[in-house]
Amino acid sequence: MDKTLPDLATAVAGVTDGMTVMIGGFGGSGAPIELIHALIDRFLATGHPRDLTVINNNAGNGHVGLAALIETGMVRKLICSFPRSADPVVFTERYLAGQIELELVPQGTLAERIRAGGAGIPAFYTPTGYGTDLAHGKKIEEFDGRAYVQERWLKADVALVKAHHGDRLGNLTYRMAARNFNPLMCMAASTTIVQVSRILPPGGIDPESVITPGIFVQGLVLVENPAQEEDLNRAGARYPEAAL
Amino acid sequence: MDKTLPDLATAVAGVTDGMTVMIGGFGGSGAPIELIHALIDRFLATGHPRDLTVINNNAGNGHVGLAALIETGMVRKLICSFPRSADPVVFTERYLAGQIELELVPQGTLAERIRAGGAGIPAFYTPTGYGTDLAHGKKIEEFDGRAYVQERWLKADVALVKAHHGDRLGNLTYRMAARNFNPLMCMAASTTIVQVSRILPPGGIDPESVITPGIFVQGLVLVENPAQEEDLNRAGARYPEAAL
Amino acid sequence: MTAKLTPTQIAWRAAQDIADGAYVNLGIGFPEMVARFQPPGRQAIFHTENGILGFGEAPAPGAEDWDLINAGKKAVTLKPGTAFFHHADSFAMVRGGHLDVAILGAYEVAETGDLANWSTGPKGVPAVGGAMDLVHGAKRVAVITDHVTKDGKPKLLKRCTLPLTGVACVTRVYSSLAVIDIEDGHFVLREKLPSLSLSDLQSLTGAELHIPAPVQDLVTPDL
Amino acid sequence: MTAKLTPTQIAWRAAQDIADGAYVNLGIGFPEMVARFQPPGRQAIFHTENGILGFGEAPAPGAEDWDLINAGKKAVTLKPGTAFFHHADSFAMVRGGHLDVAILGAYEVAETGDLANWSTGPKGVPAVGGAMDLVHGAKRVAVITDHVTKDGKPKLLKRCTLPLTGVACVTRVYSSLAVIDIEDGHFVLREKLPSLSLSDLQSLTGAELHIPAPVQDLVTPDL
Repeated sequence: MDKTLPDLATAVAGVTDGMTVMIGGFGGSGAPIELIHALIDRFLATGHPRDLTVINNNAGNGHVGLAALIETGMVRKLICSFPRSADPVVFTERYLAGQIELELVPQGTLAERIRAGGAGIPAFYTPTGYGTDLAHGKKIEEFDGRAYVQERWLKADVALVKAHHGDRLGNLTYRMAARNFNPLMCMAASTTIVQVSRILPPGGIDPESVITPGIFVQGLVLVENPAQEEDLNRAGARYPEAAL
Repeated sequence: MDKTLPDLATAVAGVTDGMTVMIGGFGGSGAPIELIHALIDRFLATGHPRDLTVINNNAGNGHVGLAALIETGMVRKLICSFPRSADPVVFTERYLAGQIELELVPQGTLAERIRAGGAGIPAFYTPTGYGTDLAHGKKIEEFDGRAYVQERWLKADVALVKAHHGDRLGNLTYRMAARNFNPLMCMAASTTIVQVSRILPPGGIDPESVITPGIFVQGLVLVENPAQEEDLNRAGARYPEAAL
Repeated sequence: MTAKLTPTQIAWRAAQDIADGAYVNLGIGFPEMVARFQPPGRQAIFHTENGILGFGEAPAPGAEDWDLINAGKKAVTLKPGTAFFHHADSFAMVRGGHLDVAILGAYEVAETGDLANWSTGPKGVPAVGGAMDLVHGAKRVAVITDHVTKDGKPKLLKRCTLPLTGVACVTRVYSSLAVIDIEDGHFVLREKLPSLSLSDLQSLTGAELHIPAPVQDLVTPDL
Repeated sequence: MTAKLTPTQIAWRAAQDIADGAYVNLGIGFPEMVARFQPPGRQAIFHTENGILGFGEAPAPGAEDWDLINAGKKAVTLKPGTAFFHHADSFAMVRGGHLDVAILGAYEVAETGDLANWSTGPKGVPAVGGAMDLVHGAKRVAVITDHVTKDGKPKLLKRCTLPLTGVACVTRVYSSLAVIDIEDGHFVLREKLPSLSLSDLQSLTGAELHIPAPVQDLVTPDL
């Protein structure tokens, strides 16, 4: 078995109109910039995929990565916890103009809903959000005298994930806090596509150090020197560059 | 900060009558034999703790470890998924004589209930057990046309855990499949006591390789060459030896 | 007495349906035998509830490491690409639908797909393990079993009489006499031993066998 | 204009109540400053929602690693004993009651312990982050805040007027004028600036201050 894919274009070829796409990362750390840009390339060449629902903690920063994906108009709805950043102008303008839908979810609830999707737990109860606007319309149940909010799982058609090393069976490691939502999203999508900076033979990762076991991964693509969103934004980058 | 405890007797000193105690391990792998035996020593010397509710996947094997704990009569109730083993005579006799209570829980539900206890999730829904005797009396709810069983979190007063290496802040690694329930139980107990075969200074464990972060651990005790239940049972061991 | 497949032959037959690269959980005991018969050129990846993916065969006697065991508490070995994880992650794999197939033993299977394989009734000590999770998690749940009980009574029934493991979960039965799919609440016969007549097979089966297509011969090596 | 503590001085005061070995989450922005003022001999362990426990101070400019950031997306550093984990484990620490204290900013705090700190109303883009989880998870939830708004209006109220972050969750407020506990639905004054009269403090506070014990002087270094 070898889950390696030949290139980024192949890696994102399965994303089609109307899909729900989880995109890993917390701000720029762990964001699969190259996979996102490959998706933009396809849209610019073919007009697809569009009408995407994107799940990410944030709403992008500057004009690269997730912000660029939103800027192209490919995203119909965003599910996130914190759509602010140093430079959130792309999302903010579209949101205030009513051009993009937002589902705001507390960060821990977002993480747990994604894990629940991956773990076959259709719903769970959390104290988070009880008595606030974000629990509006949600089922409330009391346990041991305390009120909790019922939350549903989140699943996706595709997850685009950034890991550090991967073996050909799809076992993954991450780099420091770039781990964040990535291992959860691997579990919660029908198809998980991962960019890694190194592809190893099976046995190349210590079995004790595997963070995402290969069962959660469908495809791996090599991006040896991934760009970091913060560096791109500090350099004033835009994607695609032609838009400059 | 240094969470190291001086000896096994000190490590189990906080377990008192009527407590709920999670004990890690799956069969013999990951079972904290020395901590269990220290608890037995205290009971034999003082008559306490007794009336314990023990949570473990199994019900012990032979006459050491969990089986020995049951054999002393310290355990009032067992919550487990699989109270059978090569030599389950200790539990079986007491159970059939009505001397110990059993709550049988499907293994994945047991794991998830413990994780829920650690993660502040008071209840969740699972497809597991729906339509079976083990869902009897439990709340059923339908999501997306499928029926699920509501399950409650499990928490404990104390968790007795076996890890491999620990640093003085309580960060832990495990050894192969001895991981099993141990990291979950660390999360779900008010006080988590861990036996490790090596205690390292902070920084002695790669931050990427920490399986249980120290926040979940209250005390560490060194057991350099831990006994393995299978080896003890093959040798026909009993605890305490005086019972021979 | 009717000719029938040995347990080893049933395991062999079940193994033929496992695709290359499939993620597979084998129930403890008899189903573990399926791992021995992977067809040449195919390699399944085996999952065990206690937190290993991609483990290898049993070690030589005396070479066991009792921290490296399967759900049946038998020693296994490492293979390149093995991964360890805790029990909640392990059952996320199970419950979350990530396993391609689970192959389990059975006391009884109903034409509804209901399975009874954990309790023979109120006497004795009940034990369930991971079976109830597996039957609602894996994409495909198959059973391997003798076609009848030791007393010669059918194990394939209209409705189970023993406590259920799961409702409407089994999709294929590999028995000592036949391969039978469960579709829309019916047993659908796919293969039978060539020496066995349809009416004899029906008489050993506790619910109607549907035969919408030609029945193939169930042929296995001598094992 | 009334004398008041600077934000740095408020952060210093809040830091004095953090025990040695405490697990602490500091809200993004102003609360992050609390980490600078750990009393000598005490060492707290800081948690950040994005999956780090036990991180160190900010790196020198130019030495940032953007995979090693805190919840405010500012670069941090490793310390001996740091651990990484994913977001679900991170919020298990939060929601599961494993943090000793969370120190957050506030738009408004009510005498009921209700907190509003995520939304100033329907205009603009709403953003919540981890605040709603933190207020229901940490064993102790404290707020650091100016005592009044920029317009001089009380931020400590009978009831919050802005969208809530959490209900009955705050137990102590470190303000620019006072240290106030929330007990049984009341503001209980513990410390105030020595230069400030009780009646002046009450006039700047939107709900009654209870004073069951001697009020200590709120004294900080010049920071």
